[in-house]
Amino acid sequence: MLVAVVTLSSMGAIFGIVLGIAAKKFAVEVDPRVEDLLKIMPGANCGACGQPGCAAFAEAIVAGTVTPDSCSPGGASLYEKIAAIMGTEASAYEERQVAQLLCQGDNTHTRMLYRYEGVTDCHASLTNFKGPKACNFGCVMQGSCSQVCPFGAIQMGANGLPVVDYYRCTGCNKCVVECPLQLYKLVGVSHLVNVRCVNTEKGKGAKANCSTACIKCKICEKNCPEDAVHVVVQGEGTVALIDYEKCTNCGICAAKCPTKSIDKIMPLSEEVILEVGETPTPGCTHCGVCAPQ
Amino acid sequence: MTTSNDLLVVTSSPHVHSPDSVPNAMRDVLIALCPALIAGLYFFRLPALLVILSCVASAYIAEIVCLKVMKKAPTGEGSAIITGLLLAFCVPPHLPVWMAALGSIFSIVIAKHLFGGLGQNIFNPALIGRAFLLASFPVAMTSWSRPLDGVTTATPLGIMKEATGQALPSLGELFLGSVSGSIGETSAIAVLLGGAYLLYRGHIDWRIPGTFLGTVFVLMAIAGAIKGQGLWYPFFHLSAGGLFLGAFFMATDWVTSPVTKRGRVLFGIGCGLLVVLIRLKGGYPEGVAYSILLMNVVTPLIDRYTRSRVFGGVKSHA
Amino acid sequence: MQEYFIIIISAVLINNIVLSQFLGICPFLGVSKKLSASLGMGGAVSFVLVLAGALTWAVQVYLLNPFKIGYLQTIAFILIIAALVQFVEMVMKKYSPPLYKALGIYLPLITTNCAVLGVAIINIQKEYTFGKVMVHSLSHAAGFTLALVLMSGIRERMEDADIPESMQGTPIALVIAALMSIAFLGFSGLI
Amino acid sequence: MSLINEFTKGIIKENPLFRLVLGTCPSLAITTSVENGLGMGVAFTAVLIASNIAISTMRSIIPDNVRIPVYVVIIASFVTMIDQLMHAFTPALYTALGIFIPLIVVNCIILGRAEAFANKNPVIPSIFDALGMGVGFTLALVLVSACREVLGAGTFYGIPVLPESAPAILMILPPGGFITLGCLLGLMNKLQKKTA
Amino acid sequence: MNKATFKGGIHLDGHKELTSALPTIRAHIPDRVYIPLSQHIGAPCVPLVVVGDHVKKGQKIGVGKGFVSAPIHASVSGTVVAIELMEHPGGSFVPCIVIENDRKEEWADSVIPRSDTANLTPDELRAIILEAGIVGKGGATFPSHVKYAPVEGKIVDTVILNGVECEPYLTTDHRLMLERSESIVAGLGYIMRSVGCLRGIIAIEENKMDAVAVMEKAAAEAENVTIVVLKEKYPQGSEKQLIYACTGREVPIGGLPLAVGVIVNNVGTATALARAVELGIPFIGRNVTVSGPGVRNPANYRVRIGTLFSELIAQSGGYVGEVEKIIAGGPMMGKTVFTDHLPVVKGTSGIIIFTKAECRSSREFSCVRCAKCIDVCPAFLEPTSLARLAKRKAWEDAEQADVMSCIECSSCVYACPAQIPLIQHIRRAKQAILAAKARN
Repeated sequence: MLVAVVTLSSMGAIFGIVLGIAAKKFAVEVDPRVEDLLKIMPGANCGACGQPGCAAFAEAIVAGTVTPDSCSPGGASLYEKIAAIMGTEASAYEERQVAQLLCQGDNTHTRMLYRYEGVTDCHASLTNFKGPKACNFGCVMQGSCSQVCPFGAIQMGANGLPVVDYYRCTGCNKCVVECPLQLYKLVGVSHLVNVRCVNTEKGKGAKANCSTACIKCKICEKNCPEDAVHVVVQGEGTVALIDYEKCTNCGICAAKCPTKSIDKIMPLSEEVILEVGETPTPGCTHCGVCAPQ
Repeated sequence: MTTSNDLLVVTSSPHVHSPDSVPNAMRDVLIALCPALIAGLYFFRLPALLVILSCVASAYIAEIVCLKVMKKAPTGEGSAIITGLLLAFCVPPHLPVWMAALGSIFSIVIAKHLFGGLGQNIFNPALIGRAFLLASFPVAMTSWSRPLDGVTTATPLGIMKEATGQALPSLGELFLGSVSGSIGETSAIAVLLGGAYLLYRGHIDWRIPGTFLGTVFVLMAIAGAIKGQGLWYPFFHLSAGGLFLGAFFMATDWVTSPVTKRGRVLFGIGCGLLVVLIRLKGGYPEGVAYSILLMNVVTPLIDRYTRSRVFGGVKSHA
Repeated sequence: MQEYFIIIISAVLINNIVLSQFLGICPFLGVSKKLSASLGMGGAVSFVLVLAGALTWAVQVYLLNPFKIGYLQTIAFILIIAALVQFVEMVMKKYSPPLYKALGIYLPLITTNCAVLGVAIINIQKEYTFGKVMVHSLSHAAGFTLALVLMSGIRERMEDADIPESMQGTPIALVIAALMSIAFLGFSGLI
Repeated sequence: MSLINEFTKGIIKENPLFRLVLGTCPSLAITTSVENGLGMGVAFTAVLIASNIAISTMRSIIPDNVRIPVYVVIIASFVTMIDQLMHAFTPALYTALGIFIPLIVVNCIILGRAEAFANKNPVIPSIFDALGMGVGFTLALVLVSACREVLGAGTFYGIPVLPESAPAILMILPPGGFITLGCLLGLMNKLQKKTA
Repeated sequence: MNKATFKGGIHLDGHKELTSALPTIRAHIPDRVYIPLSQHIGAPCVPLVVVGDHVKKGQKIGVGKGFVSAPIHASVSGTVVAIELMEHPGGSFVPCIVIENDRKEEWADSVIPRSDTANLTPDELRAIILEAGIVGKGGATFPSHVKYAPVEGKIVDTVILNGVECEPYLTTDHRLMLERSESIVAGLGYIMRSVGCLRGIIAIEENKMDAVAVMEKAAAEAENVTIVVLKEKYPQGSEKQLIYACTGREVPIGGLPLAVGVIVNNVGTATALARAVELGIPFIGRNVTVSGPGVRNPANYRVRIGTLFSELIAQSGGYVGEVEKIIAGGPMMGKTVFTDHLPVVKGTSGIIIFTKAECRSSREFSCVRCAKCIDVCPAFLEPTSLARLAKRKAWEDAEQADVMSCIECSSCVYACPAQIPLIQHIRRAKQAILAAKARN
């Protein structure tokens, strides 16, 4: 008995001393906050924050090179947790953003030039006469956005266009970066009225190729009670654009738009509205915009 | 201008294609297996027929069920039939039919479809099926019978390994296939005919069977010389057991063998070495199946380290 | 000489520590996704394994046996291994940060890697001499590294494979291990 | 309410083998028969409960920076006891499980529970946690070994259930362990997706 | 006889018998020509004319900015009626100068025949070549004067004229060698003189032995010019593979032929060059094969640049059967276009019409690792691995695996039994890598 106790405790003592010395000798400083941060990260490694991954994001927060609110998937709740670890006050968190496709020209609206056969990749498709559609500004419908979406929020719809599930979209920006025609824009969920066409051609040309193109008729401009929508110069032409600072979501422009290129939508579906208040839904930041007034 | 549709087709080049296709290649493999099939049926009669039918049918059904369960479009290229047939070729003719079916299902489900189906498996499915059966039912899988009359007897390699005192069959018998053994492997000439057809059609690379058989021949010749046996010894090892079948039909499996030419040479040599090792030193009289499976394990690494240099690049790239 | 040879063949091929003894499965499944990482892990485990083999043998022969406290084996061995791993971790963190970063979370796992403790116990069970202990530990380490490297080669190829969703990750890795293990059955009876 | 919760989470939601994929080594090695699986599970559960109790009681006095070595020593002590007990009372099982009894020490589940639960919770919840995890692991072991024993030996807990020629010996060989666990894990994933 | 060649490549069904025996005929001169401002690699031209201007045949109507560019010329005399965006056979939309033909065929003042050709210095030759808007006729349309410009530290010792024409259906170069052999040899002489090298090689594939005989006769007089007969194999005409076959030299990865002291030109370029030097006529016409199962009377035409595809097809008797694809160029590397309302440009070597029967179903299997793509790849790449990486968007890994060395010959896709569009995946990877480089 005694032997056992002595043996074990002396072994323990020896190892303890050796390790103690080693710990001093080989000490490497690591900020414990990095590890704490890493534990609360969503772990999607989506890169929305601009860092190579969640671990890098955590390091960058501690280093102070990024702001803690850069993580779109984590949203406001993560921001508060980060702030708690970093010891900073949580400031007003920005409104939740979702990606919106700025084209409604599906294969029932837009004239096609040819039948495309080959890999389903928008960049590849574009090398052939800027895609199979007569409109050179619109979506080429090969679904590169859907392939890069880490949250499965973009699915290819029946009429060829990708459909964003605003409920799942976290605003991570991947589709915005991927789309070769820059057809995605992150829109705050409170902005219900959007111009969903980027065709800058003259009205006649645009109309000939697509029945839901912006034809620069300026009817929206004339009817807007807030002077919030204008046909502005963009690239080599013009296109309608809404000033969200002034827009009140009245939807008059969308109702008057002859080609329905301005669209008034509810970003989050009815079911979501009903669920708010009971159980929080993923992605819901309780911004309240969707809830009935 | 009249077109088949309102619009012309725009695609990427090229606009002409070789007549080769996966289904065609599979059909050619089936044709190449026919001589061995006929030989097997001739020597082992009804039991062989039952085993073959059971293997092929269960492989085919398993394939269809797998595709259905995984919600994939039916491929219809017939690789499952080949897997079933090859498995039947390397089991004893008197194997209980349900065992044959089980092996076949194991091949298709575990070795092929769990890995994603056609073209993505790491191991040769038929050989996995055989190894599974051998490990699971060692008695049934090593009960051999003489061709035509069905009397129980050991295989030529078994006789040699266990030194049971039975007379070894002559080289001529081995060549024709009138010896005991698995259904499709006894007749060297039939298998060689099929192999020659595949080589002629360009579906297999000579490097794998060439180096495989060459390695076995050379090492067995040396071993024979040490043992004081004559030149018949390497020839005996070449034509006994499933060496030809393995070398021409299983080691050359596109999916599970290396894609580079140098890699194929290494693969063949590796297979040959392992066969010799297992036959001379190992616990089994026959080692073709295991040697190929072991080289299947190494194939990804071989591919990785035998990449050829790029045109205009420095000599060695690895 | 022959005896050593038998130990080597047996440990590396026939009774491969991972594929037939089921020791060290966690790192085998965890660190086999990339070839480079698997080489590093194999190296780290080998290092600890051999060192631990030597130390535990010494403790057993010079400490536990003379005092007849063999029942303390488990405690003593795990202590030695834990201390050793921590020591290696500290050294690595200091002198090879990239390696530390790559193996990071798996280094503590070596402590609870049953391969290390398992081999140490087998060493004693088989009553090997010091020379044999070293050869035995080394060949098991080699067997572990071999299995890990082969596995990672295969898993790199599986990266593009269209594996059924519920089989992705660990399940398919286990199936690959099963098929590798079937292939390794071919070595049985060798020696 | 919460104690039951601590207990049940280990069985399904956080099943150590099927959900967390911990403790794979023994669940592959000794699951050749239901008896072995059960024995291992019971031994494992005993160690887990004991160590959880010990660590939970001592959690305030263990210095944080040496906690892991301390855990290891505590666990190792209990393992040694179990080892001795089994050696004395169930010699057949002891031989069958062999090296994997001392290897309970390095089972990640026990250390994991110590670190993740016992270290932070009072004794009673820790017992339930350990019980839940232990039962969950035992059930998992029994499930794996049942599959392997029935398919590989044709028996269930030693009772023949299949005709004599039927069992596929491979299933009780090493590859059978990998295949069974792999397929069961895949199945669990599928079931979980369906329920989720 | 063991003929020189390269490693890899494929054997194709040539289908050249459709047009190879038919003498080249003059295409009808159209009422309107459409001359794209971009007909070469490099920055597009800016127009020198405005709508309403009268232009003469051979008059320079557009000039390039920057060094790598070539001017364009009016191919008929007449009035500029529009400058508008139009489909280009290269698969894009390019502004075109539309000229209404006045049928007077008046030559511009700048077109003057030269008599003192023997005394021209390399610099003078290059100036003539630049003025004439000569670009490579093989399809890449690289401005020739740029190719011949001396580069510090590089000595050109060999000029290879490419008469291989390994693409199926196309026979323009074959006919050219039979009909214009003297002009080719003369052109080769000017090229050699402008780069100051001594060795000239005319490379011809073994399926054109009649052309070999004619060229050998024509070149008998010329010093240091040899005819090399090459094995019939695709892509024998690809620059790097051709150099290897003729000289045994390998152009390094990412390098130009200049790196191994070689310049390669199409035989057609040599004739255009000879015309420019001797007659002062700029690049306003070229030979085009109109062939394929979808056209009634396949033929070779001498065509003015800017003639619409539809007019050539009409002259060939129109379409036959269900037309599915119109290919600008050969069927291996040519691009499909979606209309026949687009002009012949300097790089258009052929117009191939395919009907439904020639277009196989695009049923794609998963890769079965048969390695046929690897066996045929003349750049010794692993197309299947590259495509896999591209599918996964692992651009950096793809770059590591030398995806940029792909010459896009499409041999791999031709050989692939699983019908995987490998080349499209590879192109996508190259595109992404270049885009990433441009960003940094």
